[in-house]
Amino acid sequence: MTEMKELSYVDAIIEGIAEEMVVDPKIFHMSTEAPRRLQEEFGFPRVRQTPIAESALTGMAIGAAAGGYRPIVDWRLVTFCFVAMDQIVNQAAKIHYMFGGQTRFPLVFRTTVGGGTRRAAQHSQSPYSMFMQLTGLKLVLPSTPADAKGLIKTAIRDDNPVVFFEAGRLGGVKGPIPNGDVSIPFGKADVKREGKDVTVVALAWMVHEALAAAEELSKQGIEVEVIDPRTLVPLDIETIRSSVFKTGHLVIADEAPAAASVSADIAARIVEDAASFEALKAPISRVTGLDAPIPYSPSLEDYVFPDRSRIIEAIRRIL
Amino acid sequence: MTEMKELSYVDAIIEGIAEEMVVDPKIFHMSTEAPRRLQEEFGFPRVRQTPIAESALTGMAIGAAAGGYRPIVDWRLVTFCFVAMDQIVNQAAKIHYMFGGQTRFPLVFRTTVGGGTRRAAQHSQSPYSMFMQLTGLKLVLPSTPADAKGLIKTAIRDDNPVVFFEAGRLGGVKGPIPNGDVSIPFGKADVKREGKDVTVVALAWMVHEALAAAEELSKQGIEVEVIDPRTLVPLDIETIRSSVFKTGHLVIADEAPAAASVSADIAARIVEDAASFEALKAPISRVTGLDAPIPYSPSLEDYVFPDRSRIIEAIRRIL
Amino acid sequence: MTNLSPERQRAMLRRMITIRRFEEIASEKFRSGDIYGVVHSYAGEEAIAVGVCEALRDGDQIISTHRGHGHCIAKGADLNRMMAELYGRADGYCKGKGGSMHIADFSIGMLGANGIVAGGISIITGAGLAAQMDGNGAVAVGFFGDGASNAGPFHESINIAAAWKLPVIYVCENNQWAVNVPALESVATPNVADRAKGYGIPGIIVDGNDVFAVHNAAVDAIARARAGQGPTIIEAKTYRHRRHTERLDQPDARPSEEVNAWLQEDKDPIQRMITTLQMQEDLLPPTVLENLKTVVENELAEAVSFAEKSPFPTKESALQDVFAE
Amino acid sequence: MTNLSPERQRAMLRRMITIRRFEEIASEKFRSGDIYGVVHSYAGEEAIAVGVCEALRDGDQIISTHRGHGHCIAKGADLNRMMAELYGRADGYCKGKGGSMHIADFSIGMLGANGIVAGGISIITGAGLAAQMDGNGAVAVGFFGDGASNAGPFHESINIAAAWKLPVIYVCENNQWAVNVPALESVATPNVADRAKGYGIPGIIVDGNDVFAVHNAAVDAIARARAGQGPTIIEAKTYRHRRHTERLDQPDARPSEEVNAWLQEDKDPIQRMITTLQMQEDLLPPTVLENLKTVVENELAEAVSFAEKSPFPTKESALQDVFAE
Ligand SMILES: Cc1ncc(C[n+]2csc(CCOP(=O)(O)OP(=O)(O)O)c2C)c(N)n1
Ligand SMILES: Cc1ncc(C[n+]2csc(CCOP(=O)(O)OP(=O)(O)O)c2C)c(N)n1
Ligand SMILES: [Mg+2]
Ligand SMILES: [Mg+2]
Repeated sequence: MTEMKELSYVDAIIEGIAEEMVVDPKIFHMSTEAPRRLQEEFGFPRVRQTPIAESALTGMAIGAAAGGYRPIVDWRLVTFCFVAMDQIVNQAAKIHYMFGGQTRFPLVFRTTVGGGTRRAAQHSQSPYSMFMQLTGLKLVLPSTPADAKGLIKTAIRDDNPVVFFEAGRLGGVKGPIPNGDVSIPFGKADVKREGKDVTVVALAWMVHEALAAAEELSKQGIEVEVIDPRTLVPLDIETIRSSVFKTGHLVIADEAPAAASVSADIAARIVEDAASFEALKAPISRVTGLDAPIPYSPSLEDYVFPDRSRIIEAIRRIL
Repeated sequence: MTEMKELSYVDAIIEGIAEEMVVDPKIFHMSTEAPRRLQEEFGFPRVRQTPIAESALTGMAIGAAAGGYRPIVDWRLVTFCFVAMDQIVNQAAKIHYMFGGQTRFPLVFRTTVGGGTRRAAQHSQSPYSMFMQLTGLKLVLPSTPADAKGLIKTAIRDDNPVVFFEAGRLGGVKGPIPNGDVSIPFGKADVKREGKDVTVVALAWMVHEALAAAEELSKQGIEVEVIDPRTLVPLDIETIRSSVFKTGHLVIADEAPAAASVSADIAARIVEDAASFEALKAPISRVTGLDAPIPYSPSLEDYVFPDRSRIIEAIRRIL
Repeated sequence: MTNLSPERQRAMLRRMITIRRFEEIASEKFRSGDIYGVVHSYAGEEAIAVGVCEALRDGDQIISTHRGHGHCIAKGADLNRMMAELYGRADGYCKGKGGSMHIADFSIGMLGANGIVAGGISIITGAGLAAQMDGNGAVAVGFFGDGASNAGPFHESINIAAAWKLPVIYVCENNQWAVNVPALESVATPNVADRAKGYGIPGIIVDGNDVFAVHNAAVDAIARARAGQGPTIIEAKTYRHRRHTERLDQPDARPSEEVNAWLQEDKDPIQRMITTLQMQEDLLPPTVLENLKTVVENELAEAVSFAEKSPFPTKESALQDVFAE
Repeated sequence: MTNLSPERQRAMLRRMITIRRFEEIASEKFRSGDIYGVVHSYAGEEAIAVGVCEALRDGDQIISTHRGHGHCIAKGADLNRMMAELYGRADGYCKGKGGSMHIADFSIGMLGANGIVAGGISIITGAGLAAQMDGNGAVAVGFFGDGASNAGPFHESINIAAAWKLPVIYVCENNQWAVNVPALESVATPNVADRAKGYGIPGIIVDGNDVFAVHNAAVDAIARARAGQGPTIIEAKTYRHRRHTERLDQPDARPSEEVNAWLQEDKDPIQRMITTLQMQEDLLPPTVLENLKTVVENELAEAVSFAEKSPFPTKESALQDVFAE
């Protein structure tokens, strides 16, 4: 067994990018603020600081991809990508299909999601579910440094537009990074903890809250299985379904609001399938952000976002 | 009983707007192409043709609303609103909340959704589900001329930003319009047909497909209840739930893709509630657009969109 | 006015006639129900696409708008596959998935039509960035309308191109209307080219119905771009011969005297080119012109027949090409 | 340089000092953990907000950016409610929902700070449209940074304002950096005001650290707007005294010599104003200045104490104000 090093979530992503950039000279990185390590290691023109024009950057990435490059655009906070939404919805997501698959658009859009930073409504969003409606984008949402590094490498190597959502709250969280080429395939959920009593599907920061809840409940004899889908498109519903066959109980934990969300989607897919519908012994329960924009004040923000205690409540409610 | 007149879906909306504009001089209408009737009846400056700058128009509506006006902006096809997405997501949806409810922003954004017009991927979208993630917007999606007229009046009178989705395929479809002030409250689903065997929740154009399916199945002794939510925010889940108590079977029909959609949301809300979960005698079934951008060729487009026959199949599958 | 060889001049004329006739056939087939959805005719604006594209070389790239047929043809796209795409057939450029608003041929550097006004401007700017990074002197040309010049992406893209000295030529086809809104009501200045001042780059106004004027302006701008001196805005003043789209139920707000004036021979870009060529001895004898028209007619007849014979795509193919494998 | 009365000059100075001290306290309270999230300091740019707002009258409106405290104070916002908002308390302007990036006071025509670069430009343009429709001569002022001038909404809004002759003044606070990107690398021309040429409107460059220069430019632009002659871009050259935000973990790429030069008395807008006033006999005797500083100090101490005493909002209030009833 080789020794594993530790990296923070953000550093793991940057390391993944750096490794790929060394191998493939066609990769370049653009954003309104350049990551320091990449800037030092690769410099201009492969690492570019740009005007504040996310729409243009997004479109430029598409044009450069058509020309044989593999651009990475960091939108920074996800809230800034909405100025680029037309390029995302109408160009990036559809361009391969619309033109009959003529050419490839290997693109990675990086962006930070999530709240907990007291930065109020605009700067605390988790709108990945919105992107799921846009057939044509692959969507990644890792919860650990190792997953983040493995998935960014896969994202860069993928020949399609990939939106790589990074959980802001996890940026500084450290974890072990396996050695070697650690790329992780898309569409494979990870069972972060095995359990037989209830399945908790959790995303990003909520994976850690779910694990904490599982730890707590384990003391009381309840064994929680925690599943992290890791990619929302493709979504590994089979792993979730298998778990539901075993536990008969499903909780879905996501800090985004409930309406028309990935949590709704997972619930729907479980109850659309005759076998997993039959396997359910109790209602499905969702633990999500409450129905409000994210407020600034700590007393408010902490109330709006779900956490381990709400996961525990939800589990208790359905067991 | 007074005699009812007939109007097309689009004309009903315009009539609703015109009636409100007569009453309230603060209402004005902006779009890159002005509706002819409004232009003739009210003219400049209350009906404005604008440069192609949907982002600016959307923001300008917010600023004018803060100044006591009640702007209506017609984005035209929903695909054009993505260039304005920042103003929708980060400004319109959050501005009342973010500033602690200091002032009101009575705004209506009109926009046309749906396919079936052979205009390919960009011009055939139904992304209302994406807007459901944006707490702070009311969302309307009528299926008949009478509902359209009644709901546009309510939208204009509402003191919040409302996105009024108009089903492109229904634009020319005629229907009776009640006399008098026909405003219809938000958050009240309409049971378009009563039935005892299966509940079909259908949206916009799919309401008519569902009614056709119900007609067909009725001949075979299957009585379908067709429910049209009419507004997605607020969503009248109670009416749907009551119907499920009665029928024990739920089909949701929407031409938008299934992932993270309103159809998923309705399914999730039904199975989250213990009573409606218990009432379900079979898996929920969703009848949605297939997982592809919308293609141009009739042979392809007709395959991607659901229709009455797929609704019938879905009902048969779960009965 | 031009120092192009007679052959090239005739080739340009032929392409312009091809575009015009292609559009006439597309209109006809739209009305007959063989072409679906929406068709935006480029008739009247042929000199721009042809004048610009004649100045390009292999490896250069262009991007188009909703009014895209002319740009495709000028860049050398295959008429059969274009027509088959309009017919929604399996042998079309996009296998029937795109239709009129989404034809592209990446193999010849035509990065696509676009249903979103100003949607292509940043994409072609990215193609220019790629060209700059490749360092092989290739350029990128973005076509767009007067209406598009009021949209945010125009500004963001041209500002970056100017700041980064990207080899991009922004060609505004100012046909003076955006659907039913006159450019003079929408563009704050009389000319879209005036915008160039705000970016410190050249803004050139040309008679967009004079193919040689367009070509000359393009040659200069392209030379500048290839030399690393950055972008240029070329504004070509023109007019569309037809209503905004071929849909007859959409009103056309343009005054009929204005429309009629632009339909006259002295304004029509093709007639003007023919007159110019005919003024030069032996450049375009009547038989040559007739012959050229016949060749075009045959090619287009062949394209229609190709399209008609091509099968509709299988319905299952709707689920293919969502992702590249 | 100015014909403002001594009282008004002193009032302007007082507001500038209030802004500076407010920002110093905000920085301190951010570091002590009483203020959360993010704080963007306006220190060094006070002359712009104060110079412009002094030229406004009741009923005029302004909109701000992420760097919004100075605009609030200059427009006359209540310091207690501002500080309470930064403290996340129930008596804050936004009941604790907004924080530093989202303070507004609609009752005084301050339409809000904004976390999105260029996010407010179209909103203030709409306020200008409302003013034009009201026909009462009111104007609207949009503040934004050099960085924001590269974003699409800048272009769309100013183009419409120019085409429609809206009474809007676009004030670019060019502090020469957007986070760590120098304006000279991002803006294609040396001056943001050069952009005005592309819209056929005046583009005025002023020394943004000279409050009277700013005020004079504002007076002219506002008069033009009130007279129905349309918008103006005013570019005020300035510099921020502090890093982009008060977060210390974010690097500051600005050369320290450059920063230091701008911190000197001869560059500092407040020192410069004091010097100017002191050069005029009896306008600012030392005791008056001291007194003025004491008043400001007391007001701000009161604001801090108001904020400290205000309760945190009840958690349930998080679900209020989502919709207006
Ligand atoms: C963002 C966006 N808004 C609106 C439309 C609808 N639309 C299609 S073409 C057009 C007019 C475009 O005018 P212009 O750019 O001058 O091009 P032209 O049609 O004159 O060639 C409009 C408004 C669109 N396609 N995209
Ligand atoms: C659309 C968008 N992109 C990126 C950001 C992140 N951001 C916040 S402030 C800022 C720099 C703004 O520069 P400038 O407009 O010059 O204002 P300054 O901070 O210098 O006052 C950036 C990039 C944002 N808030 N919004
Ligand atoms: Mg035009
Ligand atoms: Mg700046």
